[in-house]
Amino acid sequence: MMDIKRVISTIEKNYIKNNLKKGERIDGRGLWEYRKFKITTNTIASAEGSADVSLGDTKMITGVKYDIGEPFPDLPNKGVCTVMAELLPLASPLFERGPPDEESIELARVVDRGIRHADCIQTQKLCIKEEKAVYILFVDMYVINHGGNMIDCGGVSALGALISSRIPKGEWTEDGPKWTGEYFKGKELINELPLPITFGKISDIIFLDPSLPEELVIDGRITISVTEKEITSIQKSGTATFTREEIKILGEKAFENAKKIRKDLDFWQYANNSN
Amino acid sequence: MMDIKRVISTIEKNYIKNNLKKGERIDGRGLWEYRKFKITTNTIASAEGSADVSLGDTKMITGVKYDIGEPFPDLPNKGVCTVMAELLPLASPLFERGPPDEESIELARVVDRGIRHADCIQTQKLCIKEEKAVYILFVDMYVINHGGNMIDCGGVSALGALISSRIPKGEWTEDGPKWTGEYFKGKELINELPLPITFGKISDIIFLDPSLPEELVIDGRITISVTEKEITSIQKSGTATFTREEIKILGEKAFENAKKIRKDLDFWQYANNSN
Amino acid sequence: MMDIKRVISTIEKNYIKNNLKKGERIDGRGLWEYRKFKITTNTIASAEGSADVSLGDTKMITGVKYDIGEPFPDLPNKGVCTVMAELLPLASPLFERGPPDEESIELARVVDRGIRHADCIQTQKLCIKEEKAVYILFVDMYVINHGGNMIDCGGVSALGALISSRIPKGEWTEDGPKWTGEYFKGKELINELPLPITFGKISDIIFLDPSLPEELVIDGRITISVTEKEITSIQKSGTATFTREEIKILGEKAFENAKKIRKDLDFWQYANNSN
Amino acid sequence: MTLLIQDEYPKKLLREDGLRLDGRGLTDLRPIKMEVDVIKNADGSAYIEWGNNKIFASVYGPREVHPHHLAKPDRGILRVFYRMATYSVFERKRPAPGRREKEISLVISECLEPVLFLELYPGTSFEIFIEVIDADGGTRCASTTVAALALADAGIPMRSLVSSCAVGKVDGQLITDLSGIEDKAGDSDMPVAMTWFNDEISLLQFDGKMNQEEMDKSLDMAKDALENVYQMQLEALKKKYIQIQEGI
Amino acid sequence: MTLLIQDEYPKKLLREDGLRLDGRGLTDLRPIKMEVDVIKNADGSAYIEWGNNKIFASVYGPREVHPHHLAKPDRGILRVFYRMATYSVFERKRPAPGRREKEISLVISECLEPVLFLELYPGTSFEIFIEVIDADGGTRCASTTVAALALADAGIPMRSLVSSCAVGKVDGQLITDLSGIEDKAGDSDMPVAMTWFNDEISLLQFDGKMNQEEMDKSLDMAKDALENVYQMQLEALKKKYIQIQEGI
Amino acid sequence: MTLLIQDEYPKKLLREDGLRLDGRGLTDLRPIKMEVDVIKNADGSAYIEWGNNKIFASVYGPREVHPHHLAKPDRGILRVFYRMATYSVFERKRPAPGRREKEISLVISECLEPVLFLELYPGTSFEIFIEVIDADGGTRCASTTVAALALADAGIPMRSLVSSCAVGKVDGQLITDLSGIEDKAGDSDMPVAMTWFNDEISLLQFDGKMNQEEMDKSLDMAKDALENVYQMQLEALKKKYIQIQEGI
Repeated sequence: MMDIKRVISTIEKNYIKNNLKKGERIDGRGLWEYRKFKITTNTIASAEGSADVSLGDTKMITGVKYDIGEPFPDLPNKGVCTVMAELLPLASPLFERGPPDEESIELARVVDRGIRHADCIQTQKLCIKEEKAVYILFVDMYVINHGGNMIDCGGVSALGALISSRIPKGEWTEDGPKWTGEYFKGKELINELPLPITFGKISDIIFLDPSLPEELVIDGRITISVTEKEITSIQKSGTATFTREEIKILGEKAFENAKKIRKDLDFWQYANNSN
Repeated sequence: MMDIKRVISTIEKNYIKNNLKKGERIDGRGLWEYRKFKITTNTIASAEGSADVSLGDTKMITGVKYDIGEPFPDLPNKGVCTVMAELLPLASPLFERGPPDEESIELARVVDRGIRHADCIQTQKLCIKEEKAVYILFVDMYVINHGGNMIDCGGVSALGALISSRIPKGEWTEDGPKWTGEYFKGKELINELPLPITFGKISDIIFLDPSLPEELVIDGRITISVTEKEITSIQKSGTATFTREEIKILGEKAFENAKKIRKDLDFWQYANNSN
Repeated sequence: MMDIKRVISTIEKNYIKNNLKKGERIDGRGLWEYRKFKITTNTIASAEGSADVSLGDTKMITGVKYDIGEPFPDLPNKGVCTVMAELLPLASPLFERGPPDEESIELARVVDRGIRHADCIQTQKLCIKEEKAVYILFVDMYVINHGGNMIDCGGVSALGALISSRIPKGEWTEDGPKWTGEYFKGKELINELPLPITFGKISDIIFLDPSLPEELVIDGRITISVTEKEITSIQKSGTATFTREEIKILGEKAFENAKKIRKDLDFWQYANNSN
Repeated sequence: MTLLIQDEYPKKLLREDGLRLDGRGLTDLRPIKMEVDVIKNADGSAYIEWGNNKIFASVYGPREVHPHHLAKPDRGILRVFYRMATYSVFERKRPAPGRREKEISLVISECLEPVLFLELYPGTSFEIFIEVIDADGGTRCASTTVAALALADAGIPMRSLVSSCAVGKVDGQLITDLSGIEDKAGDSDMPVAMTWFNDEISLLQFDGKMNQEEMDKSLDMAKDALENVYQMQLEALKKKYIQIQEGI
Repeated sequence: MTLLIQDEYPKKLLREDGLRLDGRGLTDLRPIKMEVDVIKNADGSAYIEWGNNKIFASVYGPREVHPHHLAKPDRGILRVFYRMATYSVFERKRPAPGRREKEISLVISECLEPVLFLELYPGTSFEIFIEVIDADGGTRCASTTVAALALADAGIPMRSLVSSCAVGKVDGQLITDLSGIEDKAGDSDMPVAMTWFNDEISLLQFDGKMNQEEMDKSLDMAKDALENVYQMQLEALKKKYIQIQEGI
Repeated sequence: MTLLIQDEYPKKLLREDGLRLDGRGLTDLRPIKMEVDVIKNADGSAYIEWGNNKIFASVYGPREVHPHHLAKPDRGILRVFYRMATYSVFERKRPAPGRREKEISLVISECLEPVLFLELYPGTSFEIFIEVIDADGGTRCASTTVAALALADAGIPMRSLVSSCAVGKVDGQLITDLSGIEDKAGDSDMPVAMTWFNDEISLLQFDGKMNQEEMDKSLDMAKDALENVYQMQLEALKKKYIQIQEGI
């Protein structure tokens, strides 16, 4: 969130800032208005599950792959799910080549934490043999176009890819894990649908779902991941500070918006029913 | 092939270019004339096989080492041969320290592909126990002086090092692989002798075996690796383009030159017959 | 020892140099005078052993951790001890972030070699099961403030951390190594107490225990590690050269000072006697 | 540990009826779909589906060279970054770019450079980013093809388009446009690209075994396939300009 | 191979008498000791012991930015490097900084920046180096707290101090200042920091599960704890200035 | 997995007749061959065979420093890059330079620098590249010796040559010029180098166990060996100039 601020002109920035401070957004949205999601699943033949998700101009393609490995010693009967993000230089002149930078690490981590702490995935189902063999699920997010609020888009794309996935079922034999011929379906693995909801802040104005130009001028943002009833993670970033009252209100707004998105997208329709 | 073009002066470059375009080479060779190879094998006591090869001013020392490892799952009874090249900064002011650059990767890959696709090595002999233990042969090429056309020099040095090698023979026991007390000899492992033959192109002039000054001015080059009867790999590099007719003619030239080199060098004389 | 020379002003450097050449040191010490050590052990709860050691303004905190691994094939019944050093950028404006530089590698290596070649550690006691499982001890030194002569400070801190350590005792079972419920104590593992003694040289003046300002102006230094009766390692660094006579005298000086330090610090008092 | 299901290849790649496993004749191309202007932030972009391959390409430039020392005082530079998504292949690829990706990047760059007028852009760079999100054989050819489209979409002056396709040999027969299985289990693979302004070959690689006669025939088959690919590229560009004219 | 002894966690984190395993009440802080001016070479430094956590922080700056291209013409930059010693945790940490360390560095940096007047230092940088030499839960809060002290010790103008502490939930109960065991085996962890010049929250992270009501209550508990931490920071600074005045 | 044949060392390194395993007396050097001007592209170069060690060295400079920030305004810099070929040792070495290679590079650099007049070459660098293609104990001494020759071959002004040789202890006896086996299985190893312009020691490392008396004796033995090495270096240089004069 630092160097990229240079990309749009100072005049443009001031225009966006001044309007925001008056409560007006350059794309005409109200402060508490969310952009539309578009989602298609199972677009990648090589992946076990996948989702192609757009939120306004932001476009992300997420795939699920798996491997079999040893469990962590302290969780001998639980599989593992890891989330990775790549901000492809394809997607924006702001993204540079090279190893993952702070922004992509943050994207992956916030989505990961939302999922992990919501008990989103029934990791005990991802065990083939206690202490010996568990599944490692890789949820890898690739940003194809950056139009702002990658985190919320990432959260939806991760869920879409997981729900649409289909993973070979293994059983333990003397020679190690073997395929039973059947598959797990994503919907059998998913407990809860945690959704990250992100707010931007500039001076004392707070607003929902920042677009890219807005992200370039804000002081900071806060993401609150929620399931139907509980907050499962919070991440504040940038140099904005918040009052306790603001945090409380944003919690309520997060529940409200997540409920609406959950209803609009109707995630379970993307379950992969093929055998 | 980019930055190194700066090393010789513009005047010198233009001189080489203009002469080439007239069909004249600065070292007096004809367009289709190859430099002489010199080869000595088994010069490195620590290596299982080795060859010290010169082609004009280009000098390369290649060694063969081995390790025992697990086979690839899809080739459970086949050993592996990998080729690596280092363009030592010792060898030229054009070479820089650091991880392998594009040119050394290309050198290794072209030599490797020529070998791999010619079934040069009988990889099934390099299996100690199916699915458990196979040989990994390392063919490592070090450029000691760079005088142009490293690829062809590398191809000859890899063959020389392999043919002169002597590898401890292993058998499978309950405790893993053990030495039988005997050795494989390189000649028992080699099927075919693929040789890379490289051509340079500048404007519409094509010529054989470019020297270093020529490499610094050409538009591109093409390497055609051939066994006695078959083409086993082609690699075009640089921005030169070729007509289909040119490619066909160069194929014939490659067979013709490889035949001559094979006869001149008489590779099998380098077989290591010591026990 | 190169770029850091720029940090103090030329005037200051010349002052230190000229005084040294007259046999006078800026901190008032005589040429053969050593600074005081301060040592506290077992300060780190998470470490198996630890020592917080100061030598003048130099402060280092060293911890011992362990892991279980396979032994080296040529030493099937011996554990391994590795020494690492980090010159934290916290500790001096001269230290930079990033992978270990020459100076930290040298610090670790010289301390390591002093220990290794003195048979300081009874590595055969660090074997759980021949060929299968041995201890790997990690002695990790962190420089908290750099006041010169890190090597001697490191030598003392490594011994302090090792002597104060307490390592779970393992036994071999069918399922691999298991804890017996008991501990090794550092003092049972230590044979000898090798101490590195470092001298600086500028022009033809040699002196003991260089401080940081002195290190910034000297031509080179030499470290001689000694046990009670034997020299166990020597490391000359920098561009100073020494006569054979000087080396002989410095050997004697090293024995003399190490004896004094050994007596002053009385290392065995730091043995960890808790169960 | 290994994956539960192995990535196995059939013994035979031609069916009894002489057709290929996916029903194609020996010289048939797989279904190909191309579209330009698909990534809003890019100066030019394109997307291709070629059989099961799915690939995005975007172009940025001419712009300042970063890092500076790569800039050339007398001409612009072209840099291509070909990458594969971790999930684009059977066994998850490691995220960091491997040697193969760097090598293919270089090959594509050298193949496209002849059609650009880099001498008109001293001190600047053009970057082409290619992301393979689903891979099934022939990604370097499909990538070259879609990258050329993205360059055209960016409005960068070009001597001509570049088209690319592989030919090869399976079960002793020469075929056009190898699928993933044919590439891995077959005998030979030869990616070819042509620069149409001079009708010459600007990408040529080969691995396998062919005699001189087979090589000659392969080059002829490649020429035929490339002409088809070229027409599809022109169509994709035309569609965009029609849309612009129609004000959609 | 694994270590001989496993790092195991108890099933229950609250005792029958309602107190925590280490005897603390639900809202009690662990023992905390702070000291400033502990690293002679640094422009400012501080040391904290917070329960079993032991952490050094040192500050260098304003100084030239290295590498240069990170410098900003219109303001100074703040960079925080949070690191853990290999021996600071149960299982030896690898020496190279991991993603977690980079992430915490960023979080601390963003949390401290609001109190600095970076606009007064164009083209320069402040670096804060934090070294955790012993860790037992809550290192990011303790690090933020000690880093703020080191900044003050360096005499760098600040709008206010920053204080930090975690709140969380174990066995269904909200608690203050989680220990290592409570952090790993508990349900929720929420580090909070406040910038006292505006009484606002400048660090807020949360992982676990809380409903809205618990969240509100947690924020109130955090406020109480932070006020205590703040007083201790002021004490540590006072002690140094008394020592200076007394000429010690 | 391990190699089939283990790299094993004998129990005793001295034979019943008091000679060493390779038949040498205690203070004998191994056979040594040196040659200068062996790498055409280099400004200066040399090759040494010392027992089974085979080592090339080449020198480039004075030339522009790359990267620039290493340049010193008041003097030239010397950089040495000592590397071992993967196949130069019993068990294949990894291709990337390891810590040991960096450490030896530094040691050789510090040992050669005293004979150069770097103050005459402000802002430039000299690079010495050393490649060990076959190793059998004592590579750092042989490398120092051959690097000094390459510097002389490059015509770079020097205060004197530098010669290097190891002494050590096996089976309780002091010996000169340890072979690979003697180095690995012996008790002590001490590489020494001398700068002849001042007759002083410019490289000195020691690992093992020696009492003060043994150390003194070792230094005397080193001096004798170094004088022999020095004569051979002079011979190698002389041979080249004779060839030049004879117009060969």
